[in-house]
This record gives sequence, C-alpha cells and structure tokens, in this order.
Amino acid sequence: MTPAWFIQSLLNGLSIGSVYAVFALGYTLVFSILGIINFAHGAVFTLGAYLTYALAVGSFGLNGLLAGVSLPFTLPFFPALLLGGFLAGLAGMAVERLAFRPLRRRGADALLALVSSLGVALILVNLIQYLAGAEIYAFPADVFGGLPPAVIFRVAGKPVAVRTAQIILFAVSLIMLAGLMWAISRTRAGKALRAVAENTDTAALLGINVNLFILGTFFLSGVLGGMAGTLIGTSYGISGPYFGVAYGLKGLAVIVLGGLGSIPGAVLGGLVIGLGEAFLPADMSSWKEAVPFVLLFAVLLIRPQGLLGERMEQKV
Amino acid sequence: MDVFFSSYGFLLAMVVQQALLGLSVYYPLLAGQLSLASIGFYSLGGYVAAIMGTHPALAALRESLGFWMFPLEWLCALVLSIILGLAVGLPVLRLRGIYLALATIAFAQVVNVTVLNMPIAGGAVGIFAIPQAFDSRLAYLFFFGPLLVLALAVAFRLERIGPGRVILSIREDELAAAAMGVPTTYYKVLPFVWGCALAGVTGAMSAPFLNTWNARQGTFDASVACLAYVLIGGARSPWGPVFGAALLVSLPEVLRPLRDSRMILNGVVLVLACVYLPRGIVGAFSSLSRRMRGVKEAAS
Amino acid sequence: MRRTLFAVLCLLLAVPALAEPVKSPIPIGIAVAQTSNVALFGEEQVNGAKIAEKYFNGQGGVNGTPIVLVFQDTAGDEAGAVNAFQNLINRDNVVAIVGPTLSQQAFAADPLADKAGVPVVGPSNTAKGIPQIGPFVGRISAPMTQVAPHSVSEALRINPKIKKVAVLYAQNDAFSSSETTTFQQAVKDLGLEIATLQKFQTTDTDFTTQVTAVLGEDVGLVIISGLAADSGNLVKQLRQLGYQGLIVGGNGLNSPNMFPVCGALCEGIMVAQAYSSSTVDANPVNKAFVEAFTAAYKKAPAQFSAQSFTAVQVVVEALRKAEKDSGKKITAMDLAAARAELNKALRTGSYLTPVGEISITPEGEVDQKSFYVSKVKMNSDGKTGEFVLVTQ
Amino acid sequence: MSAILSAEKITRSFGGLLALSDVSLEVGEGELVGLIGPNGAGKTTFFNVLTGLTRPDAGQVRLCGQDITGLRPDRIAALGLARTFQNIRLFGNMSLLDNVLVAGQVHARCGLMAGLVGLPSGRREERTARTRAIELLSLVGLADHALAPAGSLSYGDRRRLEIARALALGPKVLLLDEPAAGMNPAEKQGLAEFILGIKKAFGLAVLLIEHHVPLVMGICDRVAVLDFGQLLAVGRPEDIRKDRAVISAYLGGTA
Repeated sequence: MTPAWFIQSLLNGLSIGSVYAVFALGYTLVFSILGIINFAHGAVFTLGAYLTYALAVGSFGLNGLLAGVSLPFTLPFFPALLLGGFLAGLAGMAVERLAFRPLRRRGADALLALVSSLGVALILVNLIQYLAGAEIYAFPADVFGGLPPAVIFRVAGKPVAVRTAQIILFAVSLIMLAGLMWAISRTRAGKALRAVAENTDTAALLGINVNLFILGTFFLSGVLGGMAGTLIGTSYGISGPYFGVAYGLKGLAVIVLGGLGSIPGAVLGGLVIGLGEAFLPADMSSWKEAVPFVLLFAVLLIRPQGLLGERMEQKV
Repeated sequence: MDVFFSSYGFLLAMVVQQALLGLSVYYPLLAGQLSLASIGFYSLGGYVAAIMGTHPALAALRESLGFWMFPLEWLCALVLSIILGLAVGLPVLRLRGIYLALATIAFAQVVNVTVLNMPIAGGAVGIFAIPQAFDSRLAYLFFFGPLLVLALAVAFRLERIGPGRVILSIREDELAAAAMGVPTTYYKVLPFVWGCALAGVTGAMSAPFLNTWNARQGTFDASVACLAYVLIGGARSPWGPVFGAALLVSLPEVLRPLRDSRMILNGVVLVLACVYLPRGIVGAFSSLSRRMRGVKEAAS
Repeated sequence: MRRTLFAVLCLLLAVPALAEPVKSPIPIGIAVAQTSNVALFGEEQVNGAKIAEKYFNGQGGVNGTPIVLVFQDTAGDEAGAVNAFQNLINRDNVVAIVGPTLSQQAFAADPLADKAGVPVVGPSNTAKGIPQIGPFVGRISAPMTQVAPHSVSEALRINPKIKKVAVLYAQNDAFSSSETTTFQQAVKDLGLEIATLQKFQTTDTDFTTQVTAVLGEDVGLVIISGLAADSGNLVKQLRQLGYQGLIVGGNGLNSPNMFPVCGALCEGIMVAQAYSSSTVDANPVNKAFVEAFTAAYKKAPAQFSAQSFTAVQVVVEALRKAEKDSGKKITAMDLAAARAELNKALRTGSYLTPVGEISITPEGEVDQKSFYVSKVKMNSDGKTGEFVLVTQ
Repeated sequence: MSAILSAEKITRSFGGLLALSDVSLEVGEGELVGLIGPNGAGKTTFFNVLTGLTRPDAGQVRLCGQDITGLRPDRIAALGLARTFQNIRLFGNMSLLDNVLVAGQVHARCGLMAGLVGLPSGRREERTARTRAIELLSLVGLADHALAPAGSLSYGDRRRLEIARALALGPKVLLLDEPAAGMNPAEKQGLAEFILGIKKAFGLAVLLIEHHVPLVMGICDRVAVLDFGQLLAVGRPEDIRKDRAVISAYLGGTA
C-alpha cells in the first residue's frame, strides 16, 4: 500500500461516493415522508442522463423511434445538466401521480407501492428503449469545453491521476449536497418538509398542503436522481436504458447503511460505500459488486437502524 | 390442443415454477416478514442440482442412481437451504420491515457475486447441458406440480392449526403476540426457513428444466418479481402467489404481438393492477363473490 | 366450473396440428433480444437480419419464392428464449431459427428446436458446447480460439520490446471470461509475462482500481476482453490516466458502439475480428451488405449485424440448395420434411458471406476461413471511427 | 400472604428521563391491586418491565419466587403473567376465536408436524383448545361472534376480548392496563363486577391500572400510587384516600 495508491483511492472513493450520496438523497427524501422506497428512482436516474444527453448533443442514434430526429438547438453542458435535472424532476412528479398517489388515496398496503413504482420503472426504461434504442451513448469528449481529460501529479514518485470528470462529479455533488442541507435546515419549505416527515397528520393540521408537498418532494428527488445520472453518464457513458438499475440497487444499500430517512446518513452512506469500493485491493476487484451489500449486511447486524438512523422505540 | 401444449407447455410449467417462488415469499409474509432472500436460495438450489448433475466426479453416482439422482439433488438443496436459511434468518429477522427486505436483497446480491467467483459454478457461462428428467418441458409439471400442491396444502393447513395462527398473530401484532406467550423469533424463523427451503428445492428442480444455470438466475429483478406475484395475486391467501404468477408470467407472452413495446404495456398493467386491485386478484375475487352473494340474498 | 372453463379455453387456443405445408413466403424465425439489457446486441442483429431479408428477396428469394423473417423477442433470459422458440416452432411454423443472442439462452432454448427438428443457426453464440446440443443446432459465429493469438503476435511485431503484459476481462460475461483464457494461453506461448490479471464487471463504469494496478506494473501491452461499453470506458480511463502502450481488445471491442465511449482515445486499439467491414473489395457480398446497411442506418455495420445477416444468408442459400437437391419446391414439402432437408443442406458446401468464406461442419460448428486483425482509426470529430485492417 | 409477583427497586430511564425510580411492589396470591397515577407517571412502563417488553436499568422482578428479570416476553407470559394493553392490541384481522386460540397455544403439547399431518393427537388437542376458547368467549359474552374478525368489534367488546385472550394463557397474575377507558358508568360498573368474578373463578392475582379512582377504590384490596416514576404510597384504599402525599399530588379535591 503506497501513499500514492492511498491518495488515489481516497480521491476515487470521495468522487464516486459523493454522487452515490446525491442519488441516495433522492430515495431518502421520499422515504422520510412516505416511509416507502421508490423503486422507480433508478429509472429516473437513467432518464436524467438521457435528457441531458439529448439537450447537450441534440439527437439520438439509429435505433428506436427517435432515430434521425434532432433538436433544433443544443445547450452547453451545465445548462443542459440543470435543465435535464429539472425535467427529471418533472418525471419524478409523474411517478408520484402514477404510482403513489392513487394507492395512497385508496389506502392500499404500503408494500404495493414497491410494486407499482417498479411498474413505472418498467414503463420508463422500456419507453427509453422504444424511443432511443438500446445503444450506448457517451457525451462527447469536449463536453466540458477545453479542459484536459485528467490531471496527473506525483506522490513519493508514483503517479496519482485525477480525471476532470471526477472533479466535476465531486464539485457538483458537493454543491448540491451543501445546497440541500442548507435548504432543509434553514428555509421554510425545509422546515415544513421535516414537519411532514415527522408526522403527516400533524403537518396537515398545521395547514401544510400534504399532497402538494409530497409532489414537491418527488420533484426534488427526481432532480437529484436525474442529475446524479447525468454526472455518472458524463464520466462513464450511458450504457443503455438499463443504465440505472445497478445504481438503483446500490442507492438502496447507501440509504439503509446510513440509516433510513436520515439525510446526513445518506451522505455518510454514499461516502462509505464509495470509499469501500475504491479501497478494495485490485486483486479482489471481482468482489466489487458485493462491497455495498456486504457493508450493508454487516452494519445492519451490528446497528439495525443503520449508521445514523434513529433507534425506533416500540410504543406500547 | 397439441399445439397449445407444445407452444405453451413451457409457459404452464413456468407459471407453476414461479408460483412456487411466489409462495416462498408468501410464507415469511405470513409472519409479517418481507424477505426477498428467496431468489438467492433458488439460485443456490439450482447450482446444487446443476453441479450434481454435471460434475465429472459424480458420474459413477449418477450412473448407479439413474432417475433417483433428481430426488437426491432436491434433498441436498433442501439441506443446504435449511442450514443457510437458519444462518441467515436468525440474525436478519431481528430487523423490521423495509430493513429486513433490504438485508435480504443484500444477501441475494452477495450470493450472486460469490457464485461468479466460484470456479465450480462455471463463471459467467454457468453450467450447461444439465441432464434432463423428461423429454418435454411440460412434463416438469411432475416435479413442480406436487411441490406446489404440497406448498399450498401446508399454507391452507396452517390457517387451521395452532402454529399457523401463531405465525399470523405475529403479522398482526408482534408485540402483543410475544405478550401472549408466542416465541416470536422461533415462529418468524420457521416460515422464513420453510420459504428458503421451498425456493432451494424449486431451484434444484429448475436447473434441469432450463437445461442451463448461471448467475443471472438470481438477479434483483427476479427477487422483485416474486414479491410482485404475491402482492398482485393477493397476500392474504395462498392462491395469491399462484394467480399473481399466472398473470405476470403469461402477460409478456400475451403481449407478444406488440413486439418491442410489449414491456411498456407490461409495466402499465402492473401499475393498474396495484391501483385497482389493492388487495390482489384473490382479494378482488372474494369481494366480488361476496357482493354477488349479497345481491342473491337481497333478491331472495 | 373452473375445469370446463379451462377446457373451453384450451379448445379456443388450440389449432389443429396436421401435417403443415410450408407457407409462402417462407418464414424464417429470428429469435433475438429486442427488450431487456441484452437488446443492445439484439438490436444490431435485428438490423442486420432486416437488410438480409430485403437483399435476398431482391435476388428472388429462394428460387423465386420470397422469404419472410418472423421476429420473436427473447428478452434477456432463458425463459424468454424458450418462449420465443416455442412460438416460432409451433405457431409461426418457421423452417429455421436464427438465434438466440446469448449462449446461455442457447443452452436453454436450442434443445427444444432440436427435438422439434427445426434447424437453429446461432448468429452470436460462441460458448463451448453449443453445436453439441444436437444434430439440428449449428452456428456461424466462430469461437475465438484461433484468432486471439494473431492479434497478440501482431502487437509483438509492432513493438518487439514488449515483455510484460496486463490481462483484463469482464468476469460476469460468458464470452469474455472464456476468451481471456485463450488470450492468456497465447501470451504464454509467445514467451511473455502476465504481470497482472484484473477482473471487472460488464456493469462497471469506474475502472480506476484496475487501471492503477496496470500502471503500477509498467507493462507494454494491455489485453482486454469485455463488452463495448465497459471496455470503452476501461480504455478511456487507461489512456486518461497515462497508459501509453499498446492495447489489444477481444471480440467484444470489435464494435463501433465503443467509439462514442472512448472517443479519440480509442485510437490504435487492436482487435481480433471475425468480421471486418473494410473487406469490401475482395468480398462482393460484404460490399453489398455494407452499402445497404450504411444507407439504412448511417453507420458501418458491426459484427453482430454482419453475423445475423450471415445467418439468414446461410439459411436462404441452404434452402435454395435443398430445392435443387430434392428437386422439389420447399413450399411443396410438408414442414417437417422441409426442416430436415434444410438442416442437411446447411451442413454441406460453403458460403461466401460478409464474414468471409465459411462452412458448417456436420456437427454444426462453423469453419471460418479468415479472421482479421484491425486497428481503430478515429476520425477528427472524435466520435466516429473505423476499423482498419492490419493483416488479413 | 405470600407474594406471587414482586418487583424490587425497579429503575428505568428513557434518554435521561427517569420513568421509574426504585419502584417496589408486591402482589399477593388472589389479591387485586390497583395502580393509579396521573398520565406519564410510569404506570405502563412498569407493566412493560414486569412483562419483559422493557428491560429495567436496575431492579428485579420475581414471579412465584423465580427471577424473571430480563427474560423474553413470551417466556414470562408462558410462566403465568398475562396482560392487556392500554391501547388494545388485538389481532385485528383474525377471528375472535383465533385471537383466544393464539394465547392458548402456550399450552399446546403437539408439534407443528402433528398439526400439519393431522395426527389424531393434534386433532384432539385442537378440539380441546377450541372448546376452552369458546368457554372463555362465552365468559366475556362474545361467543356469538366467535368467527367474526376482531377488528369488527365495538370498543367495549374489544376490551373484553382482550381480557379473554389474556385469560387463555392460564395466567397466575393478570395485568390490566386501563380496562375501563372509554366506558360509560354503567359499563364500568359491569366491568368491575366482571373483574371480581374472573379473579374469583380463576383464582387470579390482578394488577390493575385505572384512571377512574372510584372504580379502583371500590374493588381493590390494595392501591399503589405512582407519580413521576416514584411510588408515593401503597396501602388499603381507605388509607390511600387519607394519604397526604397522595392527596396533594394526585387525588386533590376528589378525596
């Protein structure tokens, strides 16, 4: 274990971990309000990446219904990222209207929302394939303008390399995390959010329009998911409509590891899993996919409520 | 009729096979425990059968046992599932609700990665050319059918006997059940392990059924599909997973004429089923029949 | 009540199973993945097959009788492949099936076709053991055991100073994990040292762990077996992090799908190919195929498209041959006889296809005459590129 | 009078808040003890400690002389300590009969297999259990609804079903947590008589949490008063009525 390897792994882990955190926060927000996991979050992640791609590049490839159709304009990367995130937020709202609200209104078994959100995920993913094909899409190399692809420096004689995409990933994620934390702790809406999370009925009595609020939360969750998708997509390419599935699952591990419903927990969980993956020795790389779940399993056995989750006292 | 069975024989057997997986999720749900570990056990059971069926070291044993090799494979899968089920269930069932579900998903994922890393499991290609028990895939109903009958019989029988009521009481109110002298850990682990065993044996039967076995059998999608069978079918009756599997397994086939948009509609049906059949197919049937009876009584 | 309902349902769905004649146009089944995450390959196969349908019908089909392709989606799993096959065999009454996409699916579905006496031509199944499934199962996709050494020795010719080699492969991909053993053998046979052996997953996007390990070993050659997306990312990150040496890719990297992923950094990757779109001068079929494909899809065809075209071509030519040999029109035969005649014809003679001259052995294995080693040449836009032949 | 249930110096706090502090209380054989105190005094916590749902920080609980501190709730229940809950915890989707049968399962001798296969011994046991359950339901006047789901009962009936369920355990001591809550005076009177009746019929010791002071004073042999986790006084009702500390803290003007 050389110092260079340590620093390299640390940088890699922090960068990917911060995106995990952004993505997982989308899960957490919904969970803290409805107590339900939104299985369509991974699909919104994918959708966000596709939307940003469409905005930044202007067209899709040769398969699918949109083959040959191109947008009359293209946007530079950062506006595209923001607009793509906004549109993904709208998709998040659609998920709420389609999969969650009808069930809530009918007072159905909460578990059923897992299945209906899965149904929406199925629709979204296959719709993407129907429209844009199953092809791989990658953002053009000059997506960030004239920046070099990587910066290399030396530690104790060994090279440590940081890719520009990684830095942007990390920076954007940090800004989003910081902004969200600030909004939740300081703004009126943030306080209301916490009130609804605490108790939906009380919040309704306090004059908060709960339905509207839930819709807003889904919007925010969609923005987070969609932007995380774009960030991962710019760094590694969009590997087709099933792009988000693996991340969706990993995101679940992140939020449970951190403690369900805990916002700092989601951030911590993301970083722990990102670092866990990065520090896995190279000759064990075939076990990488197991890292989040082994960590999750271990933490749950020691702390059933997750790292930062609150212990639920049974009320008698 | 011939064409029907030759075209849809596999599908029929598949429905029964998936219904078994649905039931393996249904059992722990009886005690209110949402476990998605089944698919991990299904995958492992399949590997047990696939390895026993193809490994050269066991050629002599296969030779001498003939058809009895299959029951031996089931037995081995059963024993492995029970041991592992206990090892996983005891610590994991302390968790509640969604935590439990996610811990069991984690378990299935870890199984998947582990299997990929075990040379005996054949890496990503998996194991193929697994000896067949029957000529026709439909005939595998002779494997799955009796197991389904057994699984259903146990489920219905449980509704009528003491231990079954005790299991249900945990779903209703775990704390009150404990205060009524119910050893809750035992009665949570019991249906969990039974579900694991069912999934394991189903896997062992499925390896020859599919003729090939690989790590992709144990994916997250498959886990969630099992849960969907139960919830769409109805979580309050053992028929639920059966009807749920019948609907969800045959749906993509029914939608085949739609070609590449069929999976979109599949998703739409899933959402609609959740919204309009909140108590599942069985729940909708029973309230319908209740209403019809009500109409009849009112008329007479 | 329930039982009668079931019986009625069965009767309604049942179609009388008499000795069926072969329909005209002659139906050929295409069972590839049109949904699920395998659709990435399935789509290319669909594209190639569609070109073939048009091309051969333009030539008059099977001695005047047109063909029609019947597509059935296998999705990405074994059950999907079985269902697609059942439909093609029993309902669509096809004379032969081209498919499925994955080897694992082939192991599940091919035995059914074999039992039903329907010839199967695997367009992309390369795993060991597939032709051995039965007498009706064959393939036109070569297992890459012969070609891998070529690309490695070609690399050694370019840079004779190579001593240490890094080998990386996608552990969860059936094809890549068997291909890498061939590569490793080739490396040893050439007297080179495998300095590091790294695994990754096809779903991976972040390869820094592997890349760091490679950079630490100071190797002169990196050999990658993976699929287009993951390998493209791997190459991109290798280059971005400063790897300067040669890169040899396996068959999975033989796809223009990789170009958008690693962009300009794809430049110089050497791949062993079962198909090359730049053999148009020597190969009129390939010329026609590449032209038709490029006109339809605005890009050069990749291997999966070429192979599905080839599979359809092989079936069509074998049908023609079967008519000639038996002296009867295919459409005059009953279905079972037509399938049997076709299977026999498939395994005789050779075919000049976009992948070069091939024949199918009596066992069902493909015998491909030539393989190609190409080098990636990227265009100045950094998004598109082509494979330029190094040797032939 | 020998103590059948005794709690010694029970202390329990929740995150710095002292819910119980050094509480000691004994219940004698066949005795009916009332536990009163204002809301949040720690009465239910005390019950939870006795029944094993909450672990005490310090102190000891004995049942028939046996130390049961820290045992699992189901062990404690099986040893003969039954309870009802302040906010009624029935198995709502199960029938009345099944509710009672669940508690009776403690006494089952035949295993799961015997039941599944339908062995004669299992069937015999099931029959006896049913008979006994029906008897208990008749005792609380609910036998007519035996097959209805518990969730469909009226509030008062639920209370009575919960008592029947607790009795099915065959307890030595019965802990009743505010059984009269939400009842009108006539119902309360009926309940008081009912409690005395079952106490006598089953030879039970009863510990009763109740807000309605007249009811407690009317039927209890002894009364304990809890306030802010402290035991203020224990004694016969007439003594408690006169206890200064109790009057000032709790009874106030009603004495």
